[in-house]
Amino acid sequence: MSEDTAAVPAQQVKSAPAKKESGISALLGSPAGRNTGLVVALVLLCLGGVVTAGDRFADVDNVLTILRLAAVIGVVSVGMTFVITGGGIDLSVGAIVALSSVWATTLATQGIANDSHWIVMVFTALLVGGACGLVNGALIAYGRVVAFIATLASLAAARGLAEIISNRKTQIVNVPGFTAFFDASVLGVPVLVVIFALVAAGGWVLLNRTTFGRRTFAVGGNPEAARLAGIDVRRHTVMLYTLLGLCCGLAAVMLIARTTTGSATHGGLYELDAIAAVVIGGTLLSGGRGTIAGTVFGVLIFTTLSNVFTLNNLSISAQAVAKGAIIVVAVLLQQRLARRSGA
Amino acid sequence: MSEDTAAVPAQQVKSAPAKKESGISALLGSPAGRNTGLVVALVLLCLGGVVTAGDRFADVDNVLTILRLAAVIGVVSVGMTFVITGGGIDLSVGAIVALSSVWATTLATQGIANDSHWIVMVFTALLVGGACGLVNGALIAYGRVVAFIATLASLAAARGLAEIISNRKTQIVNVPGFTAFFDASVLGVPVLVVIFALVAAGGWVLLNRTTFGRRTFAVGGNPEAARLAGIDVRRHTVMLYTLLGLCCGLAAVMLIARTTTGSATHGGLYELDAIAAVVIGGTLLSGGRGTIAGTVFGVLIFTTLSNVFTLNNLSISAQAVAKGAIIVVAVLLQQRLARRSGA
Amino acid sequence: GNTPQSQGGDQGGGAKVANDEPGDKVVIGFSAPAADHGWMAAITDAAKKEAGKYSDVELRVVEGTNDVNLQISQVETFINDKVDAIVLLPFDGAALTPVALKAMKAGITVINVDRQFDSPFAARSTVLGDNYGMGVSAGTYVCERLKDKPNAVVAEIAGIDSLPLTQDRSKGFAEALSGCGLKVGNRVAAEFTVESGERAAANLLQAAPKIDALWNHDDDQGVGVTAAIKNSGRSEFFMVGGAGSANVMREIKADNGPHKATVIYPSTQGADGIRLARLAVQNKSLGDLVEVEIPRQVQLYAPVVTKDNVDRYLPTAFES
Amino acid sequence: MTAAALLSVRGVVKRFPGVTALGGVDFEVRAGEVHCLLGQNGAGKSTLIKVLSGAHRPDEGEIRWRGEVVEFGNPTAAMRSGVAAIYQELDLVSGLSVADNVFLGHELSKAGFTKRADARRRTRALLRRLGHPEISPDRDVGRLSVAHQQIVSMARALSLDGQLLIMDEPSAVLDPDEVRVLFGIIRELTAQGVAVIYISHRLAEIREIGDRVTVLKDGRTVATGLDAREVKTADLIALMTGRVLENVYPRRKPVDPAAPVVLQVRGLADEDRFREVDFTVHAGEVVGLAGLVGSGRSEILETVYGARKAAGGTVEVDGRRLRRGSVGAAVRAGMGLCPEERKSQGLLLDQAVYRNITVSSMSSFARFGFLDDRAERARAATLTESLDVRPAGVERVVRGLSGGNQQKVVLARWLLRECRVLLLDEPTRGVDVGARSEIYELIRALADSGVAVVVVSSDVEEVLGLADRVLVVREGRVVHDGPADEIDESRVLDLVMEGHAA
Ligand SMILES: Nc1ncnc2c1ncn2[C@@H]1O[C@H](COP(=O)(O)OP(=O)(O)OP(=O)(O)O)[C@@H](O)[C@H]1O
Ligand SMILES: Nc1ncnc2c1ncn2[C@@H]1O[C@H](COP(=O)(O)OP(=O)(O)OP(=O)(O)O)[C@@H](O)[C@H]1O
Ligand SMILES: O[C@@H]1[C@H](O)[C@H](O)CO[C@H]1O
Ligand SMILES: [Mg+2]
Ligand SMILES: [Mg+2]
Repeated sequence: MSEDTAAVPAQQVKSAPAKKESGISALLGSPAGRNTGLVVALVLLCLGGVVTAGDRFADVDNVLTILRLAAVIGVVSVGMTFVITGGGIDLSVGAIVALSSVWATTLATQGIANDSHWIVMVFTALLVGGACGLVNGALIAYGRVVAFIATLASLAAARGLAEIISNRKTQIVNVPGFTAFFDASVLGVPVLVVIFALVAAGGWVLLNRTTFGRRTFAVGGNPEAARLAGIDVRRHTVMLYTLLGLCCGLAAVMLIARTTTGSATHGGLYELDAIAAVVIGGTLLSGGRGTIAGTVFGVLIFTTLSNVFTLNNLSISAQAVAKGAIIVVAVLLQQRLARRSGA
Repeated sequence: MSEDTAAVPAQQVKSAPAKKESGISALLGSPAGRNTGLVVALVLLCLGGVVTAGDRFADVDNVLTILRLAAVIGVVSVGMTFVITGGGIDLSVGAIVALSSVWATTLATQGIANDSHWIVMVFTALLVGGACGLVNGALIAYGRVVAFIATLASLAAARGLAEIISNRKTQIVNVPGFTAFFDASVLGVPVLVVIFALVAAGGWVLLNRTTFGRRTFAVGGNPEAARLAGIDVRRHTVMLYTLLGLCCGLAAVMLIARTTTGSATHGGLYELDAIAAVVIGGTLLSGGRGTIAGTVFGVLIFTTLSNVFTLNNLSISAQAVAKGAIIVVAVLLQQRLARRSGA
Repeated sequence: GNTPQSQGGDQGGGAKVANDEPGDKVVIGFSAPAADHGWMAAITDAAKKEAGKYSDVELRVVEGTNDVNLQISQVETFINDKVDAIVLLPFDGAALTPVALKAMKAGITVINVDRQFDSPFAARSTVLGDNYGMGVSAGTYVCERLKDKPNAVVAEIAGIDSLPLTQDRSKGFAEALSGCGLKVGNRVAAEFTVESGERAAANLLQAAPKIDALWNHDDDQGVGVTAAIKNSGRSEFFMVGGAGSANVMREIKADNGPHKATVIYPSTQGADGIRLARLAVQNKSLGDLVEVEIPRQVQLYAPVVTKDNVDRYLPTAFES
Repeated sequence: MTAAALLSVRGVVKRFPGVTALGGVDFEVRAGEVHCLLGQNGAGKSTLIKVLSGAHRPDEGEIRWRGEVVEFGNPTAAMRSGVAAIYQELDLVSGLSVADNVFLGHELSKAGFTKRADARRRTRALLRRLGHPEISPDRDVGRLSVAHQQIVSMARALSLDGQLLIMDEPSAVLDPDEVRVLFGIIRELTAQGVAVIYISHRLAEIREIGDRVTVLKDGRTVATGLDAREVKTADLIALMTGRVLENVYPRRKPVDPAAPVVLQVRGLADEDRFREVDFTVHAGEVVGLAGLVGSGRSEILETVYGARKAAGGTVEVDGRRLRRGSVGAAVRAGMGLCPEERKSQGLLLDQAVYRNITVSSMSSFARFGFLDDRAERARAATLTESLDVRPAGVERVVRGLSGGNQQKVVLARWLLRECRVLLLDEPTRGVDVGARSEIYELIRALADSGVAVVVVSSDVEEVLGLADRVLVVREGRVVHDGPADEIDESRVLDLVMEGHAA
């Protein structure tokens, strides 16, 4: 959609055939290279952090703080990468996170969890998230409701439902096993960060190494051609939204762990954050082209930015202005470098 | 983008041969008919209002209230229709409204306005809005930054700037002429509503009766074909965003009049509201297809919805759930009826 | 509390003498929700102003946010940074509790402002507005004025409805009203912003053709509410504000608008938090108290401001 | 260079990243002549056209227009000078009406307002001139058939009143009748002194309408100024391909009458385009569907394939009835379709060649859903090599391939899948002579291996040359079904046109 306008020249570039790669251009064309611009932007940002905040930035604890912050929205963004690559969009992710978090922390759920195992909460969140995704997917694929509108409707409905279930109260978690598990670290790396890493790695494999991923590209790139090639486009679309719903459920679990609460206000504006991370990462909003690595970089750029701002005591409004400028610079950088690499 | 997924079957429909139109289907195919579903949805909504709230709903004052509330977001949505039809998207509209409202109500501007004429405030708002749009357009068309990201950056920057200028205070308007003008009515119709009507009518003419409008469809529908036809796609893109910026400036003026204030918090989430109205109205998010009448219906559906909810004293959470459901129903209705009319 | 606008400078507690003497340097981290409405902006501004008065205070203010995850990471950053104190106005008190506990465990003095944590161990001290009390004050005032009208229509324009504090306010209001046999006939919610106030009020005025009293939770959104009332030409009712902005107080004083009263919800809580943080870190006591430690909790009072007492409150009111 | 040269091109070079599309092109066009451009798929014809019409900037070389060196920086500049082009990939805007498309970029307007009545009137006149008064100027272009879209493109080019009209494979989607009308117009124009550059892979057309011929090979001029009527076909083919081609159509083997029926279609009907369609295809048989554009052949194929919902009738493969309206079921039963519009229906344009080829057989490269990328590429490479897809390289993005090579990629998809039934809709549209005969060989070889093949083509000669049995479709009904060697071209044309002849 949007970028089509700008893409007139970009399309030309895009359509360039891959040349025989040599030396630097081969490097730039590699998976890591395709994201050169993003890597450079992230490195510059980190340099900025080191220069302005020195050790306070380059500290292990600080890096873990950034990663923990990135983890929740990161999991949502990985799921969003699939949906967008498959030619869709989902505005309801934040609301699904909220609803899942609320449902997984009702007194009833917590009671069952305490009587049996905390994993019940996890399953509840995944179930709720997955179900929401399924509804979205079905509305879009079989109901033929435009994705933007269908998920906008879900956004309203899911948040409303979350408020009704929680009675607009923050629900506090009292399931010791749950908190203990998610607060732990594996070899010094917090469990939340480990989960994010696993989701990102799993997402990468799924998108780039499986038939499911390949179909996702096909469905997003040219749904009619995909259909005529024998792909069940509608079923696949439903699967994509369900996958994203599951990611939202998982993100809800992570957010519950981080805040020890479930709340109808959780996940506010996650839709914008996730879409922004995905798009800045290089996934095409029009579908057919997506990169998990880019998304991870996108998430890291945004979270590192917040962190650097936090360390620097900038005026709050100035931060907003700076944020705008930095986003544009990052994209321009990515474009110039990606173009050079012939991507 | 998004709807491509859903469009798989729709495309089928699209490519099906148009049958010889006869009787009812000819009627349904007419400009008014193309929006039958929306009209039906709106009528049903109004019926709902009358049944549940009786005279309080069907009251002239109430209708004018709905229209007045629709006016501000309506003007933004008309502008947004152009940008989306032209294949773009703009997330910064709310922030531009805020910035324009703040700039037009600084002590300095108000001082000049009081010394000369209140129209100064109007020009200031239009200038600021237009300039923001120009920057967006230039970033997208010449900087080749994906529209979603470019305008997301503008969103952050413009709101930050608005906060800096206003020092995050609500700026109250003390320019008697200004308030008097915009508070007035023309033959019982509030000036704000008149402005909205003029903008909608002007927008319709511009989109459907001028070369600018034709080119907007072309640029959004097939930028490469537009380029081959000799259209300067980039310049046109810049004009589209500037036009939307001007609409935002005008909306800011209207909002200043409605609230008697300028504020950095004005226009919150207008981007979602405007895009939703445009898309529910039948404009394709992927560009190339747009309808001003549909947008107007979209805006009216959303504002009538809140009005009916409020008249019924519904809880906010229940409103949200109901809203989600009603949106889906409206879209399904529109689709079934539009499909029948062979659209 | 004081505001940036007030001339008073040093008010409250008579702490000026010993406590204001510069002591050991105190680094304070400050985090609050997004300043998406005037009151919240005033909170941060007041905190900054207050910190500026002390040469021994270094204040670090971070981006206001409504994302609890981001706010948690801001606090984590403060902990990594080993600040001396954190003044925290959490977006959601319960959600920020674990990280506040972590900060306390790390030996950092946490001062909780406005929205309360759900563990007493998560903060050294808490500065609270009285949301429930606000509703009670507003309701009581309405009862007083309408006690002869058993069928009076009372309307309410709430703030962001998903926030627990809004629930508390509405609860207090409803309970106070029931004391005199009244109830809320029409209730809508806005979002603390001028624009949302105008929108909510415009619809509300259509929903209720006749109103006797209207309570609006927040004076920022009140600017919009007033605009809508003016536009509708309605004047059959009186209005009670909330939070206590300077412009509403001026209106009360001039008696030229719908506002006849407002209920204060001090926007100086952040500033008070800064002071308490400094004192706690420097091991000083709260001036006018005999107690040598600063108290666990300071709950601010939610008085009703009317024409009769407005002069007392106007100097400390925030400009919305 | 003669003085009469309207356009002359010297040493034009155009490079794309990794490909030199034009490596030095020289030729000149005189006023009033029809200058034909010939060359294999990927030779650079379309690229040259885009350079001449200002859509691409050349990297090197000189273009003279009426003797003066010019640089057409953009399409508008070229149009202003009097160059009008019909591009190979129809560049129309669907969603806009026919009239809007005709005048896009040079709208009839007054103070910015479109003069819609004038545009409609003039469009109608242009369409009438092109022999298609039935196309309404108000129709959405996106809903027209490809053929009608081609007509609209021509109307658009004519509306520019150029001195040079460039046509990139205009006849590919037209039927013989329409080609005749087109030639009439070309003659009319040249009589007025307008020059035409005409591109086609059909040599017969070149002879009929062309004055002089320029042959491109690998982006270079290999011959120019040849007399279109004198030059020998064999020579042209040799110039283009660098080899000698004996027989375009492969020899038929008689179909074994005992061969099992693979595809059986009974009483197939849809809502309004066709009804009562019955036919059978035996193993090893090639059935050709002839008919006019719009007669319903594509719809029949798509319905057989399950891509459109049938209103009635049955489709059986190897005696098993297929679920209606399910492409998945058809593919699983061993059917494959090469759709008519390869760009919008056939290809994932922004993806690699190999992924386009393996998309319908992914499971054979997958284990527990995990793909063996290397095996995919290897298989795809073998196929593209045997089909001579150029430029080689299975990692290449399909969008950058020339039209003919894109067609081969779609074919390769179904070759890989080893179908029982192959449905081909205009399989050689836009494919050069050399490649076309390769594709014919392939189709024949597939049939010989027991596949049932159905071919739709607007080229009657092709249907007769390739098919064992010919079905003639008229207005949604099969009006003839018989062996190919018992019918000739004029009889087919008669059947096709019946009731149509104006
Ligand atoms: N936009 C582009 N980007 C990269 N390569 C291109 C582009 N356009 C064309 N090419 C390449 O240039 C060469 C010439 O292509 P062109 O389309 O001009 O061939 P053609 O002679 O028109 O072939 P056909 O008969 O199949 O239409 C091909 O190798 C093609 O891959
Ligand atoms: N009278 C007509 N003449 C031409 N085209 C028509 C007519 N009526 C409808 N069409 C359009 O032509 C399209 C092509 O029709 P169809 O595919 O059935 O014909 P075909 O015989 O396959 O011709 P083609 O060779 O163009 O594919 C249809 O999708 C339809 O929209
Ligand atoms: O954010 C809220 C509102 O601004 C209210 O007016 C005062 O209390 C704060 O917590
Ligand atoms: Mg070509
Ligand atoms: Mg066809």
